Amino acid sequence: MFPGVDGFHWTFGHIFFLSVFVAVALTILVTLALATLRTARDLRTGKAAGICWHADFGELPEAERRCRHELAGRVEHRTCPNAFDCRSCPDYARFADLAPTVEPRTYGMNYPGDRFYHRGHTWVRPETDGTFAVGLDDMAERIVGKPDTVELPAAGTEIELQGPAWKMSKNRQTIRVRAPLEGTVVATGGAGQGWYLKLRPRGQANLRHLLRGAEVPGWLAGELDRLQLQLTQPDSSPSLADGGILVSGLMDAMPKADWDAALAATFLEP
Amino acid sequence: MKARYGMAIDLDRCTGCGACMVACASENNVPRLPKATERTGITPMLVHPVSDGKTGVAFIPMPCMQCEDETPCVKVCPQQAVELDRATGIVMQMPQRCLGCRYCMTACPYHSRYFNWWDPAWPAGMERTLNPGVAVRMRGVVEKCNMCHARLHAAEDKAAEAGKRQIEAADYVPACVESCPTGAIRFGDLNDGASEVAKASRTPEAFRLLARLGTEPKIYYTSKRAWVRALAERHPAGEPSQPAAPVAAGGGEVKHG
Amino acid sequence: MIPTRRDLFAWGGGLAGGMLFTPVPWKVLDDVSIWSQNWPWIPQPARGPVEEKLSSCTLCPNACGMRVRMAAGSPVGLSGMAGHPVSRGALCPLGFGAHQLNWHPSRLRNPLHRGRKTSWEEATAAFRKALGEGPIAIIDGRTGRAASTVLERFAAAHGATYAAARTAEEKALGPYQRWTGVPTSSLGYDLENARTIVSFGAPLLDGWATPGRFTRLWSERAAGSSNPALRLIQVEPVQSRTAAFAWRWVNVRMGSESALASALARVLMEERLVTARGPMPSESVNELAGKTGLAAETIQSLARALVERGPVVAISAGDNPSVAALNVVLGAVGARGGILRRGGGTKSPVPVEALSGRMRAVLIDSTVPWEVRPNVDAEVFRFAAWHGGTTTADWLLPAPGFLEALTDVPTPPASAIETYAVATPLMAAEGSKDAARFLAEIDPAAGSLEDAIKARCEAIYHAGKGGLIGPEPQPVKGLASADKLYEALGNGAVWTGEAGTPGGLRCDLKEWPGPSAMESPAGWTDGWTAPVLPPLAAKLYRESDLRQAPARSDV
Amino acid sequence: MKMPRTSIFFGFGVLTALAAGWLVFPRALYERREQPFRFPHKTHAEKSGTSACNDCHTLGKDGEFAGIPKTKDCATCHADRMGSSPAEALLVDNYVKRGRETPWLVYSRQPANVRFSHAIHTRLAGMTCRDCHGAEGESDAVPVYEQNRISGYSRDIWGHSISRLRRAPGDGMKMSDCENCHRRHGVDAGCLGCHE
Amino acid sequence: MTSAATGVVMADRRLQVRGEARSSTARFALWLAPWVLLLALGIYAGGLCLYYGLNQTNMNNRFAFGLWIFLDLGIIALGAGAFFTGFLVYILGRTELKPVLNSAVVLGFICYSGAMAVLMIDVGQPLRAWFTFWHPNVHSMLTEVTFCITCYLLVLTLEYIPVVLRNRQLRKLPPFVVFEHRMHLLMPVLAGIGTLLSFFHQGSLGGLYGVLRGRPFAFRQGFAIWPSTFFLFILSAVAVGPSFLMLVTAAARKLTGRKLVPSNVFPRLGFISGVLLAAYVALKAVDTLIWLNVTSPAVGFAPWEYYAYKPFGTTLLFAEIVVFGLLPAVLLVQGRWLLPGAALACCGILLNRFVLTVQTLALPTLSFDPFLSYTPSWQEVASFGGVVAYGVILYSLSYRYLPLFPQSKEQTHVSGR
Repeated sequence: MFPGVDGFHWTFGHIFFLSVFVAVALTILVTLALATLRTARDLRTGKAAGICWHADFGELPEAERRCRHELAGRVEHRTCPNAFDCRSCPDYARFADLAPTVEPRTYGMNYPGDRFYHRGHTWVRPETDGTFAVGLDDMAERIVGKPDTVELPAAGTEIELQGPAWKMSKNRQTIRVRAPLEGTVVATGGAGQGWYLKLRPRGQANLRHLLRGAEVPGWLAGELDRLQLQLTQPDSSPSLADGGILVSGLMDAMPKADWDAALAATFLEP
Repeated sequence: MKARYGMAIDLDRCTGCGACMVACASENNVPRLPKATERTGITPMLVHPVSDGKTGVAFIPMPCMQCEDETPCVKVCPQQAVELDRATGIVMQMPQRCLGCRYCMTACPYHSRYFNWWDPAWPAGMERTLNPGVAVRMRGVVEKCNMCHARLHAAEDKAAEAGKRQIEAADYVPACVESCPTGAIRFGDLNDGASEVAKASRTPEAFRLLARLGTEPKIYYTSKRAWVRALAERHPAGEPSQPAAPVAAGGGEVKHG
Repeated sequence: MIPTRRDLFAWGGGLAGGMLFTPVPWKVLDDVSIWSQNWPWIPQPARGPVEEKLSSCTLCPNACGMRVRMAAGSPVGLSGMAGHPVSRGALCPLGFGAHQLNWHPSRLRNPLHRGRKTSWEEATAAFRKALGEGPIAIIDGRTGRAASTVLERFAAAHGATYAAARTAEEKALGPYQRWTGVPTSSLGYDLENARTIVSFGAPLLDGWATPGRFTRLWSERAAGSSNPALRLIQVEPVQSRTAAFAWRWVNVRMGSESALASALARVLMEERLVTARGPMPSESVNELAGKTGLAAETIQSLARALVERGPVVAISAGDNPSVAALNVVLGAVGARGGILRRGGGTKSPVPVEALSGRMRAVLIDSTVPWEVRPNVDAEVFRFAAWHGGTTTADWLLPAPGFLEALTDVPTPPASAIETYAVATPLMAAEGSKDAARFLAEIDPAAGSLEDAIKARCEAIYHAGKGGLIGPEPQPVKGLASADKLYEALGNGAVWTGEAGTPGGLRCDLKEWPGPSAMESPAGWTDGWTAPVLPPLAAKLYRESDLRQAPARSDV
Repeated sequence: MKMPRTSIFFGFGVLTALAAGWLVFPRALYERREQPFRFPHKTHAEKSGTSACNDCHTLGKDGEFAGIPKTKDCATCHADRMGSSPAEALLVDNYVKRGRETPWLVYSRQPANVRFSHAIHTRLAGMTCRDCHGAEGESDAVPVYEQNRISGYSRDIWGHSISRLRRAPGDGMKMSDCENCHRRHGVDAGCLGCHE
Repeated sequence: MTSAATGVVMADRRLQVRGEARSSTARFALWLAPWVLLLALGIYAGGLCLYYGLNQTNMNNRFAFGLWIFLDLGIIALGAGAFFTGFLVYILGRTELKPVLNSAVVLGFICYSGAMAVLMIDVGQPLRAWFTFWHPNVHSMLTEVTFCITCYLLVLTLEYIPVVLRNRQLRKLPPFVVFEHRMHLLMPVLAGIGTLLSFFHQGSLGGLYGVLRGRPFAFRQGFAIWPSTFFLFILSAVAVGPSFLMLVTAAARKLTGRKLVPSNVFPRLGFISGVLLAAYVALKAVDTLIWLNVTSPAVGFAPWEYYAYKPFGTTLLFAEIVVFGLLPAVLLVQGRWLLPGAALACCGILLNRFVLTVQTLALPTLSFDPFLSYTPSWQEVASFGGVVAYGVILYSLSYRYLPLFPQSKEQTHVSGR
């Protein structure tokens, strides 16, 4: 087949055939090589977490992609076009000035106003030393209760927004917590301390993408709603009455429930 | 000097004794396959009995037709295991390169190609009778008549020893030709106008099978009987509505087309 | 430094990448492809020098001249010997594959006693015992050989009956022997000079007598012609191969060949188409025609066709006195193109059919066809190279196979010319012994094969007639000694005597013979019987429908 | 600049591959098989006073090449020991006296489907033995036979150089070698010319 | 329940697409069990053929191709949905078909890899199959088929890999997600290449028989270097690919009881399929007429004789063109009876491939040839069944563990509310 091998001689058929074949083979190889190289580059430049998040975001049902301004009742209906990263949202300013229409309420849970909330059920609290403390929010704590194990990143680890922050396990169920912002881990806490990580942000800290104020009740309402739906067996009566207060240690209380799906939907897993 | 080897088979002389088939199988190390049937055996030379449906009987020895033009098997082989030799006009099959796809067999209108459905095997000790000039084919490849070209090689060697480039015609005779007790199969160079085959091929009694397909087979048949000549085509030109009467007497089944 | 998993991956990546720049993948690919092309486990032909030897085929009595291609000391191909006076360069389909016969699965490898393995010693002891108790018979399949001399001599010395099985061709000549006293082995058909041949069921184109002899003649003088130089008229109830290609095929009722022969003779004499006078068939033409299923007119026109172009000869498939009588009427006995007396031949021994009753033992030579079973109640010592299927033999004794032993080949049956050849062993015969050697070991006075062949050579040499064909053709008179003749024959030469001449045979009918039980060989191999089919011929049977020849009778 | 750890391991992998592929592999691939005994072509040429190969490696009348002489040819001189070499002793005792053929391993043996005509190449094309077989005729001992463990071929078919680069004349007898020579000389044999 | 069984159930759950209801492990195992048995039997039969040689089949010198070649041609035609959907989505920008794209890719991969596996059993010397790449005869249609199918199987694998990487467990590893993302961005290139390759090999599969001068039943005169069957095969494969996709999706919908794709997808697929099928039927009719009246008589074969042997009568021709051609085309275009129409179209393509393979070989060529019949051996049928089982199993696994219908989650949610 190749010139110089076993009495090869050129004919029109060979030229045509070989050029087509070589072109096809090259294109396939180049495509594969490009994808591999770009993957390597993305991994090296830390774009991986973002890409993963975008992939995950793309698979969210539309109901889960509601804009924070809808949660706060500033607009009737809006789906987030920006993968929940309001820092780069061109329309953020347009809606931010509108007045929220949602009553502030926390459904009996503890959501202090000094913090910023991530849809992965973490909070972020600016510390005086310029770092940010990160912890699980009350709903997550009520669901998980006391985790069996906690696996925290070492100090100095770079973590990415929406990337994995730390891992916990409860009742043989692994829970991976998404990072609410990017930065370097400077200290690690734990369930006892009330916070899990202290991060030094990369560059100028910008928390615009995190929920706060009137957005929180709207978001919590949806989360509770969904949790109820998910934990309700199709053939059983509702076990979590509307308006009730989420019990603490729900995972222990309802060991038979589909926690795999519930936790994933509750965003605790990247 | 290019040769174009061909045969002229006189169907009026062939009595269907089968000597050509045995001689061919012996010459070409065709294995005896205990489980082979008439449709899975290897018969590079095969004699077909035919009848005109009345008392007329003929036997048609069919080796590979060595098609000269648009050679169906050569065109379709995906990996050049079949070649039309330019110096001799012999269509040769190279079993060692064949992958056994059998596309050439479907392409051949003469069914002159045979697949090795079984491993070649001989009763213990009988390998000693294998002809040293011909390599045994393995299972899973296609083979066919190649005009005993091991004999051509021997003739070339002999000529070369004498310092000649041209072989003596008498030194190269395929096994079937040599074995025919009635001399029905004649062999020679069709390019040599004086050769017996070339002369026979030009007679009005000469015909080739399925010549209208345009494959230019180099095996000519001759017969003085019109019904035998009509076997050449399924439908002789000019009488398209009349099916050729001859039918095969295959396996006792008689079918009228 | 402990390598991490990541390090191992990096190392593996480097290894894989680096391998591409070494010969490993490419050379291994090349070698594996060579391996896959050669399939090292398939049988390989032996390598070695190729040489060609001349010999004679000993499968059947027809003694076709044969070229044997030998490689690495084994025969690897057979072909006809061009210029052979009788077989004329042809071999039958079985002959082309005969060199494989010795490895046939049913080859006899050691003596068997009623199916149980035994030894030559036991067989010899048993035969000695039987010989002592008597009476015994020794049956030969091909008379006139050196081995026959040994068998006959042994029989004579020990009071045994020496009997012989005859081929269909010899049986067909039986009536002439009875009428003229000339043994069948001295009679032959002068086919080469006949211009009309009427065959009563003889499979002329199917290997009758010597396969190449008639087929060559037919293809040269008759094939494809509507007015052939040689007219072949085939009388047969089915359309055999011969009937299909005959000039005329006379489709008679089964078993009515004698009637047709008689009717033809009657027409010939009544219409004075022949000069012969003598006894006539008692029945009228019409009565006879009724038996054959043919119209009387057909028979009359056939009779005219017979004498239209002479010489004419009638050939029967077996012992058919009516056909022989027709030959007498046609004047074909002792005439050119008819039945001739030639040189050579031996006195016909007792035919095997004549044996009957109770005997102590029967020894059967390996040349006797399997289906010949003497009608005697005796302990049977059967020599054979191959199992012939079921057998009633008590002792099966392995004889040398094809081309494994020294043997001579006398004139084939029905030949018009006398020939003599010798087949020397081209292969080793392990553990086998032919009947002549077996008997010679019991009684050395019976003599050896070599001596008998040499004696025959001596006789030919002293007669000084004929000549040798083969590697170096020359007349017998040109040879220096009888030993030279022996040597030349051993190298594959064939001695050819003089052809029979007209006039040496005279036959007058006393009365018209009655109808005979026709012994008609109908098949390809029935003239003689192959012990087993050569593997390639067996393959042919299975893989082509050739042997199921068109057999139709539409007349 | 500090080399990244991964690159060091990668490079080490490449080096391992190169070493294994070029140094170990060619030795591992071939099985070395000794010939039955030492045969000095040189001595025979000197003693017999002729260096023509075809005095012993003859070409028959029918153009068939006889190849290696048979024991009976050796026996014309070596019916009994002529000298004191152990090789000759082996020949005489093991082969000549017992009438056996010497099981020589043939360096240039091709598979059964290959046909090579010595007659055409020497008589018509005027090639010399040396063109393909090299200077074997001047050697003092026949070399060790190396057999490919996968294909079963002699090493001489691929050629001694594993890369098939810069080979001596006659080194390598693959189909492409035949074809390249044929192309150089403008001889087209087709497949049929050399196969089966 | 034993702990091992619990482990299996847990592993099964963990691999499943999250947030979508899947049947229980036991039910799924029950569904797979017969197919696994069939696959095992198929592998055993294929192994017999590889070990003992093709004497295990009932093919013979006169019927050198058998059931398997029909299978190859059939499933490759049905698998055309993969390249054609990719072409429609990526090249023509018909994004409304995106919901079935993953499913189409998996189907294509199944069909092509299945065909390849059977081809490897079907050839006598599978170890030598790659020689085609080293010594290609560029005039042979089979060379083109070999090259294109190999390349296209590679392309399909590259298209399938991203779908596999979206498995829940695999996507936990960021490199896989990133690679999938990068491949996804390059997918139009692969779709383009796939289209080119498919075009050529669907065509060359048609040409495979069309060039057989010695088989006047299949022989067609060429357009440029290709016989007309080259183009008819492309057109028919393209026409029936969407139909098969629709059928399989409908079957999955029926079996899972879930609405997998938006409701506008089927009518769209049906319409495309129908229009192309109509065009194919028209061209096929023209081609048949030309062949009957010109091509075939020119080489000495009268048209009537092809249909003189039962069961290959003219009814077969009628069925191929009208019952399985025109009728489904009408059904698909007008939009009702979509599934029966699609089923008829698929049967039509299978019938066409059957006619071109089996009938072509069965018909005599020489004047003294008998008509031949052939019954596949159990080994052939079992291998055939093995390929079908392989397809069902791979599709089931893909459905269970991979997001074949990415939109289906949304469908569930919408319907759940």
